[in-house]
Amino acid sequence: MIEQSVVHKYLRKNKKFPHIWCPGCGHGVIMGSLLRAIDKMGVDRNNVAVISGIGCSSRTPTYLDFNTLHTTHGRALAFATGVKLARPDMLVIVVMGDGDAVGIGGNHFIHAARRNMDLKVVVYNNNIYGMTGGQASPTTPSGKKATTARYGNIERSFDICDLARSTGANYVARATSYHVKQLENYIYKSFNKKGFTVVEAVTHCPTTYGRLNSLKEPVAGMEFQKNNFIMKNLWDKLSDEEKQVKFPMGEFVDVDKEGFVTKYLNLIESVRQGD
Amino acid sequence: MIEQSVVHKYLRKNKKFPHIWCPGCGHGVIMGSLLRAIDKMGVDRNNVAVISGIGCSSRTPTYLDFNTLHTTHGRALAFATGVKLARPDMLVIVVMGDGDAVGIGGNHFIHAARRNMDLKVVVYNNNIYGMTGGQASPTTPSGKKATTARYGNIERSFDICDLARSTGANYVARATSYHVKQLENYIYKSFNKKGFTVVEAVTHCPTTYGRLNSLKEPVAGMEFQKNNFIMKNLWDKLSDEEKQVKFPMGEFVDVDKEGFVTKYLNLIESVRQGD
Amino acid sequence: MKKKRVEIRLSGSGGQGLILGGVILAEAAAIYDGKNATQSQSYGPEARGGASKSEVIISDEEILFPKTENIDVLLCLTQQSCDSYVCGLEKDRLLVVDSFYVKSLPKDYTNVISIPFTEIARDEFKTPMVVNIIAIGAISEMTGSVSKQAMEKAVLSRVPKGTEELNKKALHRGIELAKQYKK
Amino acid sequence: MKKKRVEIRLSGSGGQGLILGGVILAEAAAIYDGKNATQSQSYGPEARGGASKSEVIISDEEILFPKTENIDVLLCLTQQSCDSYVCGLEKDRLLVVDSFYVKSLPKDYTNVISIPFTEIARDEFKTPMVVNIIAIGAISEMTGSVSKQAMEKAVLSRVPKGTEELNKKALHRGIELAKQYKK
Amino acid sequence: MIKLLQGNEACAYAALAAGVRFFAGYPITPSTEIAEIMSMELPKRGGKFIQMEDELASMAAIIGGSLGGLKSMTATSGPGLSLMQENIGYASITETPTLIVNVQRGGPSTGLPTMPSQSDIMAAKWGSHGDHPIIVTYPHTVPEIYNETIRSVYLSEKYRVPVILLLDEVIGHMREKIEIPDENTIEKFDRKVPTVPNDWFFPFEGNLEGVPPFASFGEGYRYHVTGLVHDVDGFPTSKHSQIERFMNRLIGKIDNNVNDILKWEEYNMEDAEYAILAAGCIARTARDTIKVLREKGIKIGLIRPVTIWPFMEQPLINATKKIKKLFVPELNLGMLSLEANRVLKGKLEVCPYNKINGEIIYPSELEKFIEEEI
Amino acid sequence: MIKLLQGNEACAYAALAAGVRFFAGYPITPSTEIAEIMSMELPKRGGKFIQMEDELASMAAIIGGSLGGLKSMTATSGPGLSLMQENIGYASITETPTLIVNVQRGGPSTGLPTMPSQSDIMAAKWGSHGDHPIIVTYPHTVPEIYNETIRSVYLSEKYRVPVILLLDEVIGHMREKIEIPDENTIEKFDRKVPTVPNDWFFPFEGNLEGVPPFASFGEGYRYHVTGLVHDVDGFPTSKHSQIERFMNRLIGKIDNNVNDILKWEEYNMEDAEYAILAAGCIARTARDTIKVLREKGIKIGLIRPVTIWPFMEQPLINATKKIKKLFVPELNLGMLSLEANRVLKGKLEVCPYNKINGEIIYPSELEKFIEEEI
Amino acid sequence: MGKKISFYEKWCKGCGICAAFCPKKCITMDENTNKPVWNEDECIQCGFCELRCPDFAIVVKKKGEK
Amino acid sequence: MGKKISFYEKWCKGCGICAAFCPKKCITMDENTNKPVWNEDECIQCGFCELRCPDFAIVVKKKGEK
Ligand SMILES: Cc1ncc(C[n+]2csc(CCOP(=O)(O)OP(=O)(O)O)c2C)c(N)n1
Ligand SMILES: Cc1ncc(C[n+]2csc(CCOP(=O)(O)OP(=O)(O)O)c2C)c(N)n1
Ligand code: SF4
Ligand code: SF4
Ligand code: SF4
Ligand code: SF4
Repeated sequence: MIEQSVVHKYLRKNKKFPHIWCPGCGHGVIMGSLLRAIDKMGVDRNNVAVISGIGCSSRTPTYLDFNTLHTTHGRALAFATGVKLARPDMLVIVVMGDGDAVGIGGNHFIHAARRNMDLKVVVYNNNIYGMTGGQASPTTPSGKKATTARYGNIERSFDICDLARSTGANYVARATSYHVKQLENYIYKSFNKKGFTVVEAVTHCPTTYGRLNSLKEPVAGMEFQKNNFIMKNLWDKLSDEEKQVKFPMGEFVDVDKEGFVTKYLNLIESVRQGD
Repeated sequence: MIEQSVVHKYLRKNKKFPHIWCPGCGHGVIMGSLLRAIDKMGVDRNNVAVISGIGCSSRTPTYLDFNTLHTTHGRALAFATGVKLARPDMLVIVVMGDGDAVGIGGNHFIHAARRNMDLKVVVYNNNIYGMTGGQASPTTPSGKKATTARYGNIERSFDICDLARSTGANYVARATSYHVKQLENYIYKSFNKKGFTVVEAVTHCPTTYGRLNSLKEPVAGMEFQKNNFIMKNLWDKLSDEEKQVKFPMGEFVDVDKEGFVTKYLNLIESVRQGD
Repeated sequence: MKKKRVEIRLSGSGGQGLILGGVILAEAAAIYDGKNATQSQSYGPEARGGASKSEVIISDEEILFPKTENIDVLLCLTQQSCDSYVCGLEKDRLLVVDSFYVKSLPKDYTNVISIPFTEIARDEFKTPMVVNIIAIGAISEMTGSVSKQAMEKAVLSRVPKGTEELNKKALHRGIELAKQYKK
Repeated sequence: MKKKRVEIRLSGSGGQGLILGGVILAEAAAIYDGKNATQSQSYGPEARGGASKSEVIISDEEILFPKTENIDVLLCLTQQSCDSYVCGLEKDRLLVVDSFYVKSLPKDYTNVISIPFTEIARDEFKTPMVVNIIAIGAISEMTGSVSKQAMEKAVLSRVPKGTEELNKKALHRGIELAKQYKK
Repeated sequence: MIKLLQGNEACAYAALAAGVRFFAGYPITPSTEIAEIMSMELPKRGGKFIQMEDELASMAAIIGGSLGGLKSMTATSGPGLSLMQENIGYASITETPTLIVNVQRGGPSTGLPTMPSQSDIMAAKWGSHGDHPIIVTYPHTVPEIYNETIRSVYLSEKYRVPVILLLDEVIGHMREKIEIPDENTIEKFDRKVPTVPNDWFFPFEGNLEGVPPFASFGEGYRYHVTGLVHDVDGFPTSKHSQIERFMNRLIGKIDNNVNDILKWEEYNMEDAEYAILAAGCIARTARDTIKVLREKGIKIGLIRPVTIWPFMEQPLINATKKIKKLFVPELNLGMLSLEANRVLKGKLEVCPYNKINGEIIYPSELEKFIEEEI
Repeated sequence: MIKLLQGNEACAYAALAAGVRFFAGYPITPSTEIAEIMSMELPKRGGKFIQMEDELASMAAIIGGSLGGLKSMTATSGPGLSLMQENIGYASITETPTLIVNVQRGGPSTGLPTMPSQSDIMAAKWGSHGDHPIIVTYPHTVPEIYNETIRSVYLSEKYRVPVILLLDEVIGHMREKIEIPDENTIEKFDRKVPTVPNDWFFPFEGNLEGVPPFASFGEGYRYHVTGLVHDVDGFPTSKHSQIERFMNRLIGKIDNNVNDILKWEEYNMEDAEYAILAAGCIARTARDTIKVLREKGIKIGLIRPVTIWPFMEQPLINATKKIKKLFVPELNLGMLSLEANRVLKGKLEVCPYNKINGEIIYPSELEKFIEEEI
Repeated sequence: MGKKISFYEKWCKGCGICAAFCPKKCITMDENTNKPVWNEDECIQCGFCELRCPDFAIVVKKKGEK
Repeated sequence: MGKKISFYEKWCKGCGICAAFCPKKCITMDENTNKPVWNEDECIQCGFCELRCPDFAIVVKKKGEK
């Protein structure tokens, strides 16, 4: 008999597989980590919503047997804000690509963080616009190629974790599709917190970013992660030159400021008591 | 004979005065500082553009005898990006209200900073939406009142300078309409730099923020600034409680990373040389 | 002055409470006198700090066209508002001005009454806050479009707690003034 | 096969170079043979990694309707593409498949040619890269819609520098195959 | 209870009475009062208010709120409406009930923020890209704003469609007498919910009226919602037959139920030889004008759409059967008049009267225009 | 030079040939190739390309670039068009020449991103709130895309108006034979610049055609540009007479110059008894259909708008004088057919044929439809 | 106005800022007109009233200027 | 499949990630099918191939499970 993993429990298996992602695309790996983290939560799946924008990564909800919402490009957090306010008890997970989250969706990102809105964000960061075929995203590293940056990207890139931190998230962490156990662990930890949380899941897009930047083989993308992402405490000790070529991962923020939803529910209480 | 100040030189005096701002509104004070800084630059006024979004503060360009552009709410930086790329030699100044800059316009703000786009930003921060009559803005302090936050604002507020710093501006400073000489000085310094620069000009809106928060008299708003804004180095030494009620001002960032315009002009050079 | 539709324009500067004044007039007519009434006001940045206006239409019939078309009475509490808003008034209609603030009267108007609202508020009531109530008291009486009882109820339901007596007095002082200055 | 309008569909998997193949066919006809030609391809996420197609219309006249309506030849280099795209082909039209990848042939097709493109590329040319060129060589010959000279020019103008000879050979090998397998 | 309320106030209180429990918005003149009232009143009723970072987010948030089970609305004006268009289309294709109040001001762009205009009529219908279903209502008095707000919420929930309630600046900002009904007398209506278990549930399969029952998130129906064209199961499709079935139902929902959705009023049309077609504040001008013209012996009446989209095609044809000329006064360059021309197919002459100077049309000028044209 | 180019490629190269030197955009299927080419080619010509953070910013940036003196464009598709609407209105009211290429895909919302559709025709005209002038062009072959791109840039500069170039996914993504003219043979056109000194200059005072001369920023004319309704001096006004004068000129610019702006083609109309009205890729279907029908002895022709807004009112009336029936096949639920009905006022029957399943209309089905209807 | 101060009365909106923050307290607001009045003898021409006037209604002559 | 590994062949897209990062190098890609093949004897059931497979095509039995 063929075995099932915990992941398979949550897949809309009969309808939607194999999924549309390219061979070796890291998005599937992240989705797996996400599902294992949800499973660990032991919540009723009717009480889980998975919400996304538009992009390859944003196809995630399609495959999952929860309340799923595939919105418009960049706006997932705004939709999710409505869902969460209507259903304060629901675990509202928002998955977005890097372009979706901090490109077109950047304003919703910083405002959701500022409000400390109780949403659990997982950003699938492949440093490029995958779905549309490889244009530069706000996380494409300087100098790297994209179909709209054939001469090498002259823009600087956002550090998604730093943006989340500086605008007020309660929990911020980064892992990669290679570091799959850490990834699952961070996602799980974020689900256990209130307020706005962000896990940046670094991934690889062999088809666009890879093709343009000599990482065409799926394995090469994961090799890169394996060799260049190191834990924050170790990274901090690197020389400045080394810091240019290596990337830190780990947990960057872990605080417990009161989130918008809690504050609003308190407001209702106090208004209704007439004070 | 009635004397003229340097400021009067740049005003569209015959057409547009007195301006529409309320009695005692701090926006006029900031506009004065801005004009003195421009005057000090000694540039040809044909080579200066002043661009704004929508709001009371964004009426500034109307009054000034430069190339002036009053755009749509929140989008001033995007328009200015186009102007600057078309006219790389022009001094392109962008004035915005707090709502305009980091409310609806937040995404353009962080992306212009990320690109280090060569724009000189002055944010008139009155902690409220003045033009529409006093709704909460992303800089309205927690607990303060606004017409959409009658029970006290439950959201946290952005620190505009910190947002500019963390997203990559070359120069970031803050002063108030009371500290008018510092303000002029910071604006002037920002004009002398390349890349993205932000001066946050803290100001007061007696009509809306003031009316709702016991600072109805224009003088009261300026008194507040006088008593509560202190230089960064002194503020740093305060106790944590004191830091809650006092605000730092001064220069927060002063670096010289290469801006987008310089990089693009270099790109043109190198492409044309065929390498 | 007994007409089916009466149009009143109250004008002054931003802080003088004329919007509330208009609302009270309209509520008196609509809620307490059982007539129809509308109230509207000037909006927008241009109004900021400068002249402001509040318009009331009172009618026994349904009010359809929602703007003033033939103003019956114009009240001006400041010179600036008088200069800005007099243009809407036919030369033979009633113009009521504050004698303290409006010094230069518009030309050719044949039916002008100048009343020291501001001074009365200051001298008799010791507060400029009641100038709007005095003024609408006078206007209500002059137009005869709202009953005294209705005005009283409307004022009391709208003014801040603790100021009821003061405002009631101010209302009656206004009504009195109207009689006194009536031509 | 001599028709005014010839419609060719090339199908396979994403990496097999069939879009370029279609472009070369169309350019040969349009630029070097002075005919009219269009080329289009499947787009979109559904195509990702899976079956992909490239369509070429060649005609002596102006090509108006821009899509294929009556496909004359279908090339399938993979089983998946064969399963997906055969539906557009009438039963009596020409179906050309790769004998290595396409094992289960669709039913009722009367005009099927199975050619070992992949194996030839691998064995004779030592690279799977030329499979598309071999294939279009064969197709061009089978349809007779493009001249050999035009095909050669088109191939040479499109393939990467340094691979000209290799690809020219592959083209000719394809043309030869067509003759060999012609029914 | 008799009150004197602004149109904007009436709209907010009516929404609360209709059961709206979620408001997300961004301030803009001349609609802001609606948000301000909702921010005060919603928490008292356990509802939620949030001021979003912009109008795109506001529209997105109310779709989320609605999917979460709350009757949801936003309020804006021209520039905000333009910004909401993408997500209005999303509400259309995902069939998420939402109410968008648009208090019109002068356009284009920032235009004339404090002046009346009726120039968003076309944008309300056609603004979002692609064919999409939408209902637009347009009341003309403060009491009618109250009723139409309730009806708009109702239509939106019944047909699972975004409804745009168009208001005029003039009426939004005018205080007028209104008798507010007891909240208990207001008809309660709730979403039709599925009656089958999760496994049998096809979330986008229409009922007889073409409308699928609505399962809110969190109620045990774990289905998929997407802005891609989808099949009855909610999943994206690229099959032509499924696309066609879906689009036909989506649009058919409105087209096949026009009789239920349409609302209009006729005044003095019984014996009329001439007619005016007018909506919103201009219908008020028209009625005053008609009074005067009738006194002069001119037999003229008014046809006033209350549901403005879908357009009252058949009712207009019927009402104008004996009419010689149709006058269409509007605060725009001709929008209703385009529709009238299209629908009436030359059967009678359509005379537009367009005013775009920031002022409403006076009865006297309309009277003069009509007299000259007759 | 003869080439085989995709429609999107032809558009990009034509824009470069027309002198476009600034492109700001945001990727979206099926328009992205245009941005990709511009990012490669502009720096070679000293021009500037920037990928903005979204479509709102893209539209804003090209307005800025245009005011700065560069011919400027963007390219997008449905969802992006919706997001651009606010700033398209801004370009209209500030009279800033800009070219917006919209490669249509299936809507509403995310819809059918890779399938053809013609459902943005109405959104292109009415999408932005408020009355606003706009020109929309709609080519149907790759060579025509080349020419119409150049003409669109020209119209936009001449009339100081945003021009939307509508493309069909099918043609945007199809390679077709095109003879590219030598860049030197392409007519050069430059903005009309003011000829008076700064002090005398009224930046928004129209010339004979109603169009003001255009001073780019930095050329010594320090004037004010605003999205508020403004007077000839560029400053906001709330005077009704000034508002009216401004709006009339703004719209009149287009209305009074339709003859110059309109472009359409007639095929086989000389002896036609029946006609097809079709645009873009469907005009190609129609021509193939006409061939077949004519062979069968049916006298039928085609009327094809190239300028689609303003609509070809008079030309359509003229062309259909002897026509018995007008067939209007479209990849939407009826947009051109609404216009035809409005314009023709019942003078002849308009038969729409609408297809919305993500496929283009085949000649065979159109043939069948027409034969049944005749 | 006097030797030290030029005052554009028409532009002044009477906010009182000039008076409140004059380091020498030499400006008073006229009760009736609600406009500032200078005691020029006390004025040290520091310029702050000019810099802080939101309505550009004040010009302070530079010291030494006539 | 064998005792330790369940493999959903239809879902596998042949990316090779499982093979590349197996700590025991006990997975090889079949040249013809481009699908992984396990040397189950070497497999220590660490589960990484399951965790990293982007297509959910692998289930590694827990140690001790049968
Ligand atoms: C308003 C709008 N603009 C543009 C697009 C086109 N678009 C679809 S996905 C995408 C980018 C996806 O990139 P990212 O979010 O990084 O996700 P990935 O595909 O890389 O996983 C874009 C630009 C769109 N759908 N809507
Ligand atoms: C798209 C859009 N949304 C809303 C508005 C309405 N609006 C005009 S100004 C403004 C806020 C102004 O606040 P701020 O930017 O802080 O400037 P201030 O008026 O306080 O100087 C708003 C919401 C608008 N003009 N356009
Ligand atoms: S294009 Fe890139 S991100 Fe998208 S599915 Fe393929 S590999 Fe993944
Ligand atoms: S409302 Fe506030 S910000 Fe606006 S002009 Fe008045 S005081 Fe200044
Ligand atoms: S600061 Fe300026 S506006 Fe204010 S009172 Fe003084 S002079 Fe007048
Ligand atoms: S210049 Fe200085 S001292 Fe003189 S009045 Fe002004 S603030 Fe006072």
